[in-house]
Formats: sequence, structure tokens, C-alpha cells
Amino acid sequence: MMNIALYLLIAFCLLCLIRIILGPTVADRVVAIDIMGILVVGICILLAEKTGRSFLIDVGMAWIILSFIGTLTMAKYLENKKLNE
Amino acid sequence: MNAPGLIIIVPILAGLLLLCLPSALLRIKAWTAMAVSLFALVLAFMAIGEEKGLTWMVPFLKDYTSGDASGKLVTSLLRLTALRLDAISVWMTILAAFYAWIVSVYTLSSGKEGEPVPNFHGYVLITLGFAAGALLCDHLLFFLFCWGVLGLTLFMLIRGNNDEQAAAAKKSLIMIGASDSLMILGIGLLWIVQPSMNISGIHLGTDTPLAVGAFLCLLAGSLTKAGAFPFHTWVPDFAETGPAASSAFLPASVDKLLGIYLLARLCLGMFILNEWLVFLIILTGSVTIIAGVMMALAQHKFKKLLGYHAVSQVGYMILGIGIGTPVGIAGGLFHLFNNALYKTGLFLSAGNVEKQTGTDDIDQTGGLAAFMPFTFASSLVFALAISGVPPLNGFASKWLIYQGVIDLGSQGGVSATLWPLWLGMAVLGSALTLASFIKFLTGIFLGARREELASVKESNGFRCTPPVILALLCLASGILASGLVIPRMIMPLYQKFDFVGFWNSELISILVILSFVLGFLFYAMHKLVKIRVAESFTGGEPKKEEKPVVVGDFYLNITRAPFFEVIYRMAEKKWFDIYAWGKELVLATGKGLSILHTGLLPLYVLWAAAGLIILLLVFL
Amino acid sequence: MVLFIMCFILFLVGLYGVITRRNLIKIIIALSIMEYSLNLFFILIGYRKGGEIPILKDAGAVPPVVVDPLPQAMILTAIVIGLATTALLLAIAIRLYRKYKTFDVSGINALKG
Amino acid sequence: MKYIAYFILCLIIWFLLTARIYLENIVAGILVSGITTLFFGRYFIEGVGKFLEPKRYFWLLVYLIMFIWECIKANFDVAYRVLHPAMPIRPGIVKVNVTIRSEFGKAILANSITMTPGTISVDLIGDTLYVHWINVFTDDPGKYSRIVSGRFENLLKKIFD
Amino acid sequence: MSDILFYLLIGTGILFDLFGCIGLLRLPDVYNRLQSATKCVTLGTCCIAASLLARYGLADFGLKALLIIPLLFFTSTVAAHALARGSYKAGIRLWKGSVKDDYSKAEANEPVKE
Amino acid sequence: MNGMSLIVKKITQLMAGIIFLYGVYVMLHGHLTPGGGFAGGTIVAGSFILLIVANGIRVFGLHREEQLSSAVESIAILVFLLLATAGLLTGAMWFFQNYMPHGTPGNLVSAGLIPVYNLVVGTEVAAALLTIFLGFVIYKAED
Amino acid sequence: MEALLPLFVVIPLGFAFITALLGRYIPLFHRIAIPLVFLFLSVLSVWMMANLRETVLTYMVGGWEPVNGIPVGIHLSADGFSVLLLVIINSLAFLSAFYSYAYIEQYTSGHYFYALFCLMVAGMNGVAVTGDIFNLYVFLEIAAIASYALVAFGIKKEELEASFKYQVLGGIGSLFILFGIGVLYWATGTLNMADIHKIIGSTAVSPGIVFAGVLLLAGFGIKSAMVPFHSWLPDAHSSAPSPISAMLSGVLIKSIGIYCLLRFFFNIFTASSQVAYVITTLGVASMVIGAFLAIYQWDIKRLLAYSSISQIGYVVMSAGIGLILLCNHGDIHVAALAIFGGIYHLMNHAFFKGLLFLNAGSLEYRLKTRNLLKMGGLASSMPVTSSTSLVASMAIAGIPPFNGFFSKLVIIVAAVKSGFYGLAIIAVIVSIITLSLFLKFQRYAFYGKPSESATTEKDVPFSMEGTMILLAVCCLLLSLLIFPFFRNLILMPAVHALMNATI
Amino acid sequence: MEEALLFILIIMLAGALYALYAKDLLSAVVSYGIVGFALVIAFLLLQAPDLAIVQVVVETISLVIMISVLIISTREDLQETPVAKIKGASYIQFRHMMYVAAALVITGLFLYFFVASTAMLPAFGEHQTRMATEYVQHGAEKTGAINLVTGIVFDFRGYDTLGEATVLFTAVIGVLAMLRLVGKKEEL
Ligand code: NA
Ligand code: NA
Repeated sequence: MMNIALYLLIAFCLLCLIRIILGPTVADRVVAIDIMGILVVGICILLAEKTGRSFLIDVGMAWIILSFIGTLTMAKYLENKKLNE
Repeated sequence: MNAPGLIIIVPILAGLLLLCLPSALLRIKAWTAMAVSLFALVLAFMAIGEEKGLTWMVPFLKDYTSGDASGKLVTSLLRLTALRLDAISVWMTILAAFYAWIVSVYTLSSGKEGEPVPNFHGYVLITLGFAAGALLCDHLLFFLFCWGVLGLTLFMLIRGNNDEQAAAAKKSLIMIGASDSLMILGIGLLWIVQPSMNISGIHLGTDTPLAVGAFLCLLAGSLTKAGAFPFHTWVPDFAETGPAASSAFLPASVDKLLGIYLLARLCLGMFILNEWLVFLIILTGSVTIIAGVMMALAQHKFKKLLGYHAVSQVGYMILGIGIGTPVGIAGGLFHLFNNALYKTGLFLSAGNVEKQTGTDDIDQTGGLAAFMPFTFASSLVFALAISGVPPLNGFASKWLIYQGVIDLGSQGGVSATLWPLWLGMAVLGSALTLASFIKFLTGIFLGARREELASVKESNGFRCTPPVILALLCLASGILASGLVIPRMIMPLYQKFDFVGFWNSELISILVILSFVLGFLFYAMHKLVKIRVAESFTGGEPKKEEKPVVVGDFYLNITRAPFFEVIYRMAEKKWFDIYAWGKELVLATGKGLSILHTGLLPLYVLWAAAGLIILLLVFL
Repeated sequence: MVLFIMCFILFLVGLYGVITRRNLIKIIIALSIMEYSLNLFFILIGYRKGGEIPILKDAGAVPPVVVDPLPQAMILTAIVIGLATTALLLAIAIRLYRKYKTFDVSGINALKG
Repeated sequence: MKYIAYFILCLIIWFLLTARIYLENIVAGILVSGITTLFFGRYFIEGVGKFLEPKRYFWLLVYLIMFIWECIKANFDVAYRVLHPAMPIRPGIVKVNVTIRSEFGKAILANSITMTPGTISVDLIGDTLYVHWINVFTDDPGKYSRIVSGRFENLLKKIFD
Repeated sequence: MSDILFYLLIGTGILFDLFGCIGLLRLPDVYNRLQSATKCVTLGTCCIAASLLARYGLADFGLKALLIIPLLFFTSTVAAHALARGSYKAGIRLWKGSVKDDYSKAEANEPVKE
Repeated sequence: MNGMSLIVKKITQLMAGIIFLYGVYVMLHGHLTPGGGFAGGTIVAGSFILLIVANGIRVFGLHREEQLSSAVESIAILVFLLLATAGLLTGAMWFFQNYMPHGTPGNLVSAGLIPVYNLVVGTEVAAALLTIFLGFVIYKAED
Repeated sequence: MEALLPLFVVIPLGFAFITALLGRYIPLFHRIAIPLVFLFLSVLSVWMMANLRETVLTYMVGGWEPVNGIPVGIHLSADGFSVLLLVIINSLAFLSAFYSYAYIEQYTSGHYFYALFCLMVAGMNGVAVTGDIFNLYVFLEIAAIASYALVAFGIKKEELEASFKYQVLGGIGSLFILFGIGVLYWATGTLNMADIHKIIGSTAVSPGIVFAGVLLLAGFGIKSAMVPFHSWLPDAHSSAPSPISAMLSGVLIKSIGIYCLLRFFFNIFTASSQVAYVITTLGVASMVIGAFLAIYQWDIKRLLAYSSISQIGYVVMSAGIGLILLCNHGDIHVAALAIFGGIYHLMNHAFFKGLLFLNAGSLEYRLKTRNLLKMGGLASSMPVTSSTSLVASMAIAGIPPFNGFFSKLVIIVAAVKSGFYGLAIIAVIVSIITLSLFLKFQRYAFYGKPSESATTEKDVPFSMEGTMILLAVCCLLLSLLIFPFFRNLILMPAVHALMNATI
Repeated sequence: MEEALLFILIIMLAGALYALYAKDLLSAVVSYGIVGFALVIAFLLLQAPDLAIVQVVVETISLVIMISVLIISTREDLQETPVAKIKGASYIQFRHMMYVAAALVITGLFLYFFVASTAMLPAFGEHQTRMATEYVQHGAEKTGAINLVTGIVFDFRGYDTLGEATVLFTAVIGVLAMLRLVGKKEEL
């Protein structure tokens, strides 16, 4: 059960990859990578459950935080602003 | 008293000291150099009396055995710096010291105008020390060491602040250094065949490729230093652009001395030559004679002309030593001695002329005999000596060489069967030398006086004395040749021989006469040929018609003769210059490789990756 | 084995990119990709089937099979080194962009020969 | 005031993270929260004193429940539109006025809108919220304003204003 | 009971994720993709996190899950908003089937270029 | 042109501190859970980066702070070095010896110097990455 | 004495950190302190060399003793070769840092320069003393990254370009090395050099280990700029500030390139004649191609940089010949002679190439150009620069009485003795080309007609002059190493260190 | 397990290839981010959470820095210059084709050699290295850290970590030096 869930989530990541490759605009790609980040958090949680190690959720948390930072940066890039503005 | 060691150490230390002194003390430096070289000369004479055989450079170290570490150091130093006193080495050391002294006397006066090159005196002394080291030492490595340093001092004695001088300095050191590297190779090869590194302990047959290789490598070193064909091309450049004092000191005398010394050591001690090597050496000698003098004929700059003669003359020495008979060897060594006398003298005289007139172009001088009597007189002696006019010393030594060539004919072997060819070349060389010196004398000292040279004066005493001394020595050694010089000084160097047919041989007489006749004939030719008022190919600029008639024009015609024209054109394009060949080759390769470096990163990465793949292909 | 090969192919993709791409940023990306593949490679080496995470539940109880922690420690270091290199490369790249007004590496060859 | 609130928030998060309570951890938690407050306390929401009133917490709870419900609705809405072969969408960006004063409240409102069916807040300029709406079935600003934001706005006003 | 809830939540979560990803692939423009993906995937992942809460309660796992859910909500919504705004400012036009664009009339908001 | 939209600003202002806290948590628990100095430090740096990205650099006076962060970095790494070398200086011990009591494995205060190292390295990394980021965003090239 | 090993890393690191911290506020501090630090370290290393009794010093970082013969911690180890390298690195670092005192005045933010300088030296020292391959990689990277930044320190167009190329190629080299380390770990399960040697020696040669070997060979080939991995070097070495060029050409390519190469293929891997032949070939190719490329240059520093490739080729060729003999069970004394020649040349090259780059730096400092065609006749206006550069040129060209003569002599003689006549001839030819190219440098820079565009009234400031004179004296004094007494003291421990494991 | 990793590797490969061939640079950077994130999943699956967390942070920071670089440059240059617009286009095109061909050959051979030479080495997941046993059995008790990786990083191999911190420090100094306003005082 858990493994199937895991595989499914990884397969969803593949779908995000397809969106990244298809584009057509940069924004689509950024959306896709953002979504992929959220999916991976799910993977982390599932893995934590599977291995019985709660700290894997920490990894997911770190992921959330950092993909947030990354996405904001890209959004700012899209806004055509310098980072220090 | 340890004369040989001191001859090496004292000049080197004194020279280094002089390098450290500020240039304000120029006069003191000059006098010091003079004194030290005189001291060395005295020591060298004293060395004649010393016991022959191996000796220590620093004798008091001989008994120093205490201590573990420092003891080892001393022992290794001792092994390396053992000196070998024998007739040749002592004799040559005397000569080296003598030339150093002469040159330092010559430059004593240059106080106000500055030295020929910066630190001239210091380098002269260092050269003297290392030359003595090279001549006296017994260990090949130490020999190589001293030999190499001499290349450096040669460079230091010419480098200057005009482009030609700098280029010549570069060329000289490259050629000398190249030959040094070859010598390293030779010594390496020698070391395989023969575990000893002591010159006196080596006595090799040249029947294995290794031994022949070693010999050829060392031979290249000797020929380059002496300035023989095909390694001669640095000599004329040096002579043309370098200060006269430097040219007189190194290419004209000390370097010849060293080159021929090494040649003698190689041919007469370290190796037993097979017939092909003998042939090679004789051929080199003969070709050098002709090539040098032919080029000399075409020159307009008297310093360069002398430079080519320095090449040409060395051919006689090589020829003499290559012949290998006692007479020939004696002739070669005697010619070395003589050549050093008159060639140094000629350079010094030329230096005087150049200094007083401010030009070194034969075409722009003339009629100086009246203004510079001492210089003229000594130049006359030198010119006649170099052309082999009896009773001057050049005649005596060439005579011996002719004799040697003729004797060679009675032996077997490749070179023996070709003896008439060698003889012919030697005689022809002599004739052309005469012709060329007639040009030299008439062009500079005789002929029409020039307005612009009216104020020329004779040089001062310091600069006149050395040529005069040398001229007197030329006369003396020529006149006393058979009586004193050859039996007492030259014969002990190698082996005694009889003067069979020495002054009487008809053949030799005919040859000498022939060479005179030929020489004058060449010179007389110019009266028959109409002087051309055409573009000079050497200068590349149209000649001014109102120029006074000059002797150089005749020689232009020689260079236009059907066969010679091609040769000279090739020479002009440096076809015979091994240096130019090498330079072109290296630069072309460099350019080709350089073009590959396009500055594009992907290409560079590709190289690295390809390198990895090639390594993988090799290994797996 | 197939994992190792795939991982190595990733390395090769990076190498291919460094050679064929002309854009500075893409070259930097390609280098980073090479580095990622190596990081993965080390961890693949250190993996043991059925191995547990090398963080013990408590000090006494050591699980029977644990993956090799040493490559993980090494790669921890290697990742940081990679970040440092990338940062420096990017700093140079932006400076280069200012000077040459391009990211195209074929336009950046003032030094040649 | 807001520093204390922030400190407490930090401490709570610390214990959620560490999930164990023992002396070292408490000391460390206090220290770390203190440092965090020192650096970031000043950025905490303004007027935090209002949260001393318990009724706000009640509305917060109400809001949360409603929000979760809306979320789930949103998902089924999306699922329907995505999975439907014809993809029944009428996207567009509409302008909605907000009346909350608190900036933080506005931000939360915008976020809530993003999470609710078929809408994403694109920008907030002054009091105007621009919302991308996947199914603009009406052209009446008042109507869609109510649909888009009305559900949350009142609650959020009660919480933040 | 908690186990059933657990599996149910995981299943729901996965399902939502799937919807999100399909939306990401199917919908016509970036804004619509954001609509589907952000909502579905965020909720899906939250469901997965909540499943832990359901199984373990307020213990180690549960607490972290409790923490991760609000974190995920805040970040993903803000990110979606920022992306939508950024896309618009980057000049990415609405899908040609769009019916309304009030934002284009907003102050200082001429799309830069395509 | 100050920062991104109000929504982003407000939420990031709330989040930054929490991220910071989380970073410190990761740093301090390096010997118990995944992460450690490096990851924690980066997250801490991330909290500042987030603030800058969302709010613009001038809002909170963070511009020209790269000198400060650079100094913090130097101090931190120097402390790291000194801690490692302290063993050497006291004589019998080795360079990089873990000379503090190890405590009970699994507790926060255990493993001797390791948490201290983690904290120090975390500080260094946070300051380093912040410095790099500031370097890049402040960068104004000559034109 | 083992306890001193970490100091070679700790001290420069500490000063790097302090410099970065205080440099901005106390500008004189680092300019004075850092040369002194390196002076101290070089004295320390010389002291170690003089007192090196054991063949290998081992220091266990953290006190981690091996468990059942498996080294769990990082071991530092130093043998004769390491200590020799330490001496070279630190003494040249001292001289370069001292030279920089005046030189760096031209640049802004000198404290970054000094900090990076210290880091680079710390990295190189770390490489020299480590006994662990991954640790070697880490310190190699420190040195490399510091050098990347230093190359572009002037942030001019060309410098940045050079640095970028250097970084990309250096990065690929590092990746190859890391890959190789990974494969080695895969195959042997350990990182300790001695341990790896033991394991590899006890089993048959497997293709995996050969693969690792090739990767490492290519990686270190890039780091040491062997042809065809050399392309970054001329750009990077000529663009760096001159004291850094001196460090890069003088020691960096040796410590992170040649040293590692020799370490790995003499002491870690089981020596095979195939490897030896390949190494020799690489050396010969570098020697020849580097020389040909050098002579075509008109930019002094580029000329010097290409000549570094060539000179490194000598070192590698000679060591390779030694390795060939060792593998083929040839004459062990000749092998020792060849390796001795290589190491001797390595040491000599550090000093004369260092000096030459400092000369070039002095010229650039005064004339603001590096183009030989724009110089001329500087012998009189820059006497110290001129004479020291003459010394260095003659040394590198192998003209006695300077050190280069002796090392080339040994190399050529060893090549001949070992029967590689062709290599000996090539070495001779390259030596001639080297002489020509350095005479070209002399002729166009210092002699000939003074140029109008680039003139100067005075020589460089004291710290620069003093350094150059010191280095020139070193060039002369290193000749003494040919004597058995000094040779046995300084170079032979290194030779034995390399040969021990192989025999 | 292996299949999941295979999936991940496919994602990484596709992402990497797309990153190399993306039309504009932000897409390339995003795609590169995918590679990094896939790597994180791989680390998680390979039981290396320490690495996963570090990889996440590094990845993001790299992305942020890359984007800040892209922002500083102008947008027109973000796309690779179309070859046709440059002078000597056909030559450049040809050269590019040559690079591609050479790179393909090289990578192909390299792959072959890798496969050929590492076939004998221990298979995936089936060997216990000598060091691992010691670390796993006694690492925690010796260092006091239940996170064995941290134990190695800061205790057994603390010296490496010092090196690592120093590398970062070096990079910071390097970046600051690179990004300073002018290099030489004469330009001031
Ligand atoms: Na670490
Ligand atoms: Na950790």
C-alpha cells in the first residue's frame, strides 16, 4: 500500500516533468516545479511513515520552506524586478 | 703554492667583486682587471714548472677528512674539481690569461666614455677564471659547468642597448647553449659506455653507436664554441655588432681556444677516431675554411669581415687536428696560437678605427694610414700574417698544416685518398684570405682620403699598445717559428716530429706562391671589371653616384658571378644558417600549435575529455 | 548495475553539455549536473539492500543492516564544495556578462593562442 | 506586546518540532525562541493585542472549519473541471473590493481566496483584490464579489479588525 | 478506526494529487494550471500529512504533521499568488477562451511583452 | 518598487521567523536528526533571503549588511577552528578530538562537541550564504 | 614532530579568517603578519626536513586509532616528499607574500587577496600532509577555489575569462578526481592511502581499479596541466596577479597536480609499466608542446605560463622514466637518479619560475604592459629586475652555474642512462627551445632599443626587489643540491618516499 | 525500490537534457532544479535523509543565486543567440556539429569503458564496506551522536568538515572579491 502510494507520487513527479518540458511559458515550468515540490513533501511524509522515522517529516518541512523561497524568487524574476527591489 | 687553482679562483672572485662595485669606480675596476689578469698570466707561467698530472684545485681541502657531513661534501667537491696539468692545458691557460690581459689593457682607457658593455671588466675576469677551469679541470661535469658559464659570460659581454647587438647576443647564447645541451647528452652517452667521468681516464674506441654519438655530441660543442661550419653563424653576428674588445676577447681568441682545446682532447685523448669521423672532421675543417672566407669576401663591414675570417681560420685548426699526424696537430695548435694573436690584434685595431671614425663600413673609410700609423702598421702585420705571408707566424702554421695534409696522403682511408681536395681548399682559402685582406687594408687605410675623416686621430696609448704588442709577437713567432716556437712550445703539446722538408719542399713553396698569385689575381680582377653603378643587393638601396671609388665594389662583382651569385643569395637568405633554420622551424611549429588554441572553452573541454578517453583506450 | 549506469549516463549528459553548450549559465548547469550524478553515485555505492537510515533510534540498539554512513558524510562535504564552486562560477559569469555583453562562450575568447 | 506573542508562538513551534520535553530542550527552546524574537519579532503582525479577546479565537475556529470545507469543495470542483472531457471553464480576472482594514487580514483573505473553489488572488492593490476565477459565470461585480470573497471577509474582519 | 482513516486519507490525498497533476497537464494556461495544481496538490499533501495525525495522534509524528499542514497552506497559497502575479507581469496573457480581464486595466500594469 | 505584493510581504514577515527557528532547530539537532550545521545554516540564511526577496532590501535596512554577515562568518569559522585546535593546545590531546563529555546519546546535550560544532558551522554557513546572496543582489556593475 | 602536521593547515587558515575579519579595518596587519606567518611555516618545515628521522610521520586526527587495522579517522602522514613539498610551498608563499606587500597596493580590497592567498596555501599544505584520499580532495578544492578567485582578482575582462575557463576545466578535473575516489572506495572500501595500497597490492588488478586510476590520472592531469589537459593554464597563469602567478606556476600545479599524481601512481596504486609509459608520454608531450607554444608568445606571462607546462613535462617525464625502470626491474640506481632529477627539477622550477613571474610582475607594475614588443632596454632603468630575471632565465634554460642546469643535467643523463635516447634527445631539443624563448624574453624586455611607449625611471619598491634578489640567490644556492651531502639531506628522502612503496 | 530509483533517474536524465536544450535560461534553471529535486528523492529512497535535506537547501540556494544572476543580466540575452544571426554562421554551425559529434563519441566510449570496467565491482546494495561495519557498530557509542553521519562528519572526519567550511568561506571571499566595484585602484 505504502509502496504503491510512493510509486504513484513519483509518477506524478514525472507528470510535472512533462509539464516542464512542454512549457510553453516559463511560468508553466515554474508552476510545475512548485507543484513537484509539494508532491515531494508527500513522499517525505509517506517515507517517514514507512520507516517509522519522524525526522523525515523534517526533511519535508525543509523542502516546503525552501521551495517556497525558490518559487518566490522565480516569481520575482517573472515580475521583472531586481531581487533587491 | 698552488698556481692552477689560483688561476681559476682568483679571477672569478675578483670578477664577482667587480660586479658588485658601482660603476662610478670604473677606472679602479679596469686597473684591477688588468692587474688580476696579469697575475693570472704570471701564475699560468708558473704552472709550467709545476708537476704534471692530477692536482687539487683547493689543495688544503685535500687533507680535510674530519666530520661526517661536511667531510662528504668536501670529498665530493674534491672529486669534482680535480685539475689536470699537462702541456696542452697549461699552454692554453697561458694563452687565455694573456688575452684577458691584453683586452684589459686595451680597455684601460675607456674610463670616460664608459665600458664597452656594463661590467665589462668583471665579466672578463670571470670568463678568464672559468676558461682556466674548463682548460685545467679533469672531471667532465666540472668541465661542462665551466664551459656553460662561459656561454653566459659571452652573452654578458655583448648584450647592449641596440637591437642588433641584442639579437646577436641572443643568437650567440642560443647556439652556445644548444651545443652545451648536446654536450650534456654526449656526457650522458659517454657515461653509459664508460663509468669514469675523468677526462684523463677516458680512452674510447668509436666502434659502437653510443661512443660515436657521444663523440658527435661533444664535437658539436667544440665546433660551436670554436665557430666552425655549420655552427659558426653566431661568430660573424657577434663580431659585427659586439664591441671590438669583446669580439677580440671571446670569439676571436678564448672561445677558439676552448673549442680547439676540446677538439684536441676529443680527438687525441678521449676517443680513438674511426676513419669516417676523421673524414668528417677534415671535411668540416675544409668547408669551414672556404665558407668563412667566401662570406668574408662579400662583407662591407670590417668587423663582420673579421668575424667571417675568425670562422675561416678555425677551419685550418680543425683540419690540422683532424689530420691526426703530429705535424698536422702541431700545425693546428700553432695556428690556434697564431690566429689568436693576429685575430685579436685585428679586432682591437678595428675597434680603434671604429672608435676614431665612428663607422665600421669599409666603404666609408679610406686613407687612414697617415692618421693612424700605429694601427695601420700593426694591422698590416696582422693582415699579412693571416694571409700566410712569410715570414709571419700565419705562414708557419699554415705551412705545417699543408705539410700535414700532404703527409696524410701517404696513409690509408677515405680522407687520405681525398688529400688533394683538402690541400686545394686550404690553399684556396689562403688565397681568398689574402684577397680579402687587401680589401681590408686598401679600404680602410689606403686609397683615397675622405673629407669627413680629415680630423681622425690615432687612438690613445692604452688602445694602441695591445695591437702593437701583438704585432710584435706575430713577427717574433713567425721569425722564430722553426727555431724556437715550434720545437719548444708546440711540439711538447702533443708529440715531437721532424722538420723533414720543412723549409725546402718544392711543393709547399709552389703552393705558397700559388696562393699569392691567386690572391693578387683576385684583387687585380677588379681593375678589369667595370665598376657598376647599379643597385647594391646587399644594401637594397640605390648607390649614390658621387661616391668615391671603393674597393668594395669589386667584391660586389664577385658576388654577381654566375655560380657565386646563387650561393651568396642563399647565404643572404640565411640558407646556410642552422640557427635560422631552427628558428623558422620552431616558430612555424609554435604558430601551428598556437592556432589550435582558439580560446574557445568547449574545445578545451573536448581536449580534456578526449585525453581521458585516450587514456581509457590505452588502459582498458 | 543498471542504476550505476543510469547514474553514469547522467554524468555523461553533464559532460556532453559542457562540451556542446555555448551559454555560460548552461555550462555551469551542466557542471552541476555532473556533480549531482557523482553525489548519487557515492550514495549508490554506500547503499545496502534493506539497510536502515544511519540514524539510530537509540544508542544501544544497532539495527542489523544499516547503509554505509561514510559516503553520506563524504557527499555532505562534496555538496557544499559544489555549491561553493557554483557560486563562484556564477559570480564570474555575471562579471563576464558585464564585460562581454553576452553569455555566449564563443564570444568570450579574448585570450587565445 | 507583539514580541511576547511572537516568543510564545516560537516556543510552541519549538516544542511541536522537538516533540519531547526535558530540561535541556526547554532551555534550548527558550534561548532559540528568544533569539528568533529578537531578530524577527518586529515583523510580527501589528495590533496583536487584539488577540487577548477570546471571541476572536472562536471566530478563528469557525473560520478554520469553513475554510477546510471550502478547500475540499474546491478540490472536487477542480477535479470535476479537469476530468470532464469538455473542460467546462470560463476563466477571467475579476476585481473585488475588500473592506478589511488589517493588512495581515487582507493577506489572509487573499490566501483563503486562493484556496477556495476556482479562484486565485492575483494582486492586491490598495483595497482592490484582483482574482483569477476559473468560471466567471456572471458579469455582476457585486455578485461575484460576494461569491469570491464574501464568505471569508466577514469572518476575517471579526478576527483581525 | 484510525488505521482506516489513515488509509482513507492517504488514498484521498493521492487522488487529489492526481487531479492536480492532470489539471497541470490538461488546463490551457498558466493561471488555470495554478488553479488546479495548487489547490489539489496542496490539499492532497495535507491529507497525507493528516493521515499521520489520524494514526499517531498528537505524538511525535502527529505533532510534526500538525506543523506541516499550516506551513504548507501558507507557502503554497502565497506561492500560487506570487506566481500568478508574476506571470501576469511577465506578459503572459490569459487563455484566449478567457472572458474577462479586469487586471489589465489596473494601474501601471501594461503587460511588458510576449 | 518595494518588494512583491502586500500578500507576499505580510506572509513572509510572519514566516521568516519561523523559518529561522526551524533552521536553528535543524542546526541544534544535527546529531539526533538529519541535517545539522550545514542544512540548518542554509535554512537560517533562507529566512533572511526570503525577507529580502519579498520585501526588498531597503525595507529593513538589510543593504550593506554583507560586511556584518561576512564578519559573523569569519568569527564563526574561526571559533570552529579554535574549538578543533583547543585539543592540540592543551597538550596530550589530538587535533579535532571530541574532548567534551559525551552525555546520553539521544539527548540534545550529548555527543560532546558535535552540537557545538553544528551550531558554529551553522552560523558560518548562514552568514556565508547570506553574504553570497547579498553580494549578488547588491551587486551593481560598472556600465 | 607529528603533532606539527596540523599546524601547516591550522595556522594559515586561522590567519585567513582573521584577515577576512580585520583586514578591512587594519590594512597593515595582514600585509605584515602574513609574510611572517609563512616565514614561520617555512622555517618550521625546514626544521622538520632536517629532523625527519622516521620515514613516515603519521598523525591521527581526532585521536582515532585504527580499529582492527581499519583506519576510521583521517590520518595525516608526511614523508620526505611531503615535507619537501611543504618547504617549497611555504617558502615560496613567504616570498610571494612579501613581494605582494608593495605589489598589492595597486588593487582594491587587498585583504581579500591575502585571505585567499592564505587559504590557497592552507589547501596546498593540507594536500601535502594528508594521508586520506577524500581529505586530499577537500584540501585540493580549497586550494583550487582560492586560486580560481585569485586568478580573476583584478576583475578585468581577460582575467575573468581566464578564471572562468580555469574553473570549468578545473571543475571537470575535480569531478574526475572525485569520481576516481568514489570508484576506489567502491573497490577497496577505504579512504586511507596506505590502506588502499595494502588492499590493492594484495589482490589481482581489477578493471575497476584501473578505471579509477585513469580517472585520477586525467583529473590530476588537468590539475597539473599536462598536454592535452593544459589549455586552461596559459590563460589562468598569465591573468593572475603576479605573485599569484608565481604561486600557481611555482607550487600550485605541483602540489595539487604533480604531487598527487606521483603519490597516487607511485605509492597508492600498484605500479605498472603501462602507467609508467603513459605518464612518461604525457610528460614528453607537455614538455615539447609547451615549449613550442611558449616561444610563439609575445605576452611575457603567457610565455612563462606555457613554459611552465614544458618544465612540468620535464618533471613528469623524469619521474615516469624512474617508474618505468622500477616496474621493469631495471637498474634501481638509475631509477633513483631519474626520480631525483624530476624532484630536483620540481623544486628548482618553483624558484626560478616564481622569480620569473615576479619579474614579469615588476615589469607590469612599472610599465603597465606585458607585451614584449612594447618594451626594450630596461636593463639600465630596472637593474634589479633585469639582473634577477637574467638569473632566472639562465636557470630555467639550464645554463650553469644556476640550479636548472643541474636538474636538466640529471634528467638528461638519467634518460640516457636508462636507455631512452630518444627522450634524451627530445629533452635536449626542448632545452634549446627553452633557452631561446628565455633569451627572447631577455632580448626584448631588457636589451635592445628602449621603447618610447613603455619607459620607467626607477626600479620597483623594496619589497619587490628584495624578494626577487632572495629568489635569485635561491636559484644559485639550489645548485648545491647536486652535491651528495645536500642531496641526501633534502631531496633523497623524497625520492626514497616515492620509491619505497613501489619497490 | 530499484524501480523507484529508476524512475527518479529517468526524471533526472530528462530534466538534465531539457536543462541543456531549453530555449530560455529560466527554463533551463527550472529544469536543473528538477534534477536537484529528483536527486533529493533519490537520497530519501537510498536512506540518506541527511543528504536529502542538505541537497534541498543547496538546490534552492543555487537556484536563487542563479536567478539573481539572470535578473542582473538583461532579458534579451537570456536566450542563446540564434546561430544564423552571427557572422560566419555556417562555420559556427559546422563547428557546433563537430562538437556534438565529438562529444557523442567521447561519451559513448566513456560509457562503454565504465560498463566494462565496473562490472566486476560489488553490485548495487550488496556489499558491506569494511569501514561501515565499524561506524555502524561503534560509531554512536564512540562519538555520542546517534546520527552516525553527523558523528562521522564532525568527529571521525571532522577535519574534512573544517575543510568543507573553509571551502565555503573561500567561495564567499571569492564572490565578494569578484563582485567588488573595481579591481584596481587606478580605475577609481
Ligand atoms: Na559536513
Ligand atoms: Na547531520
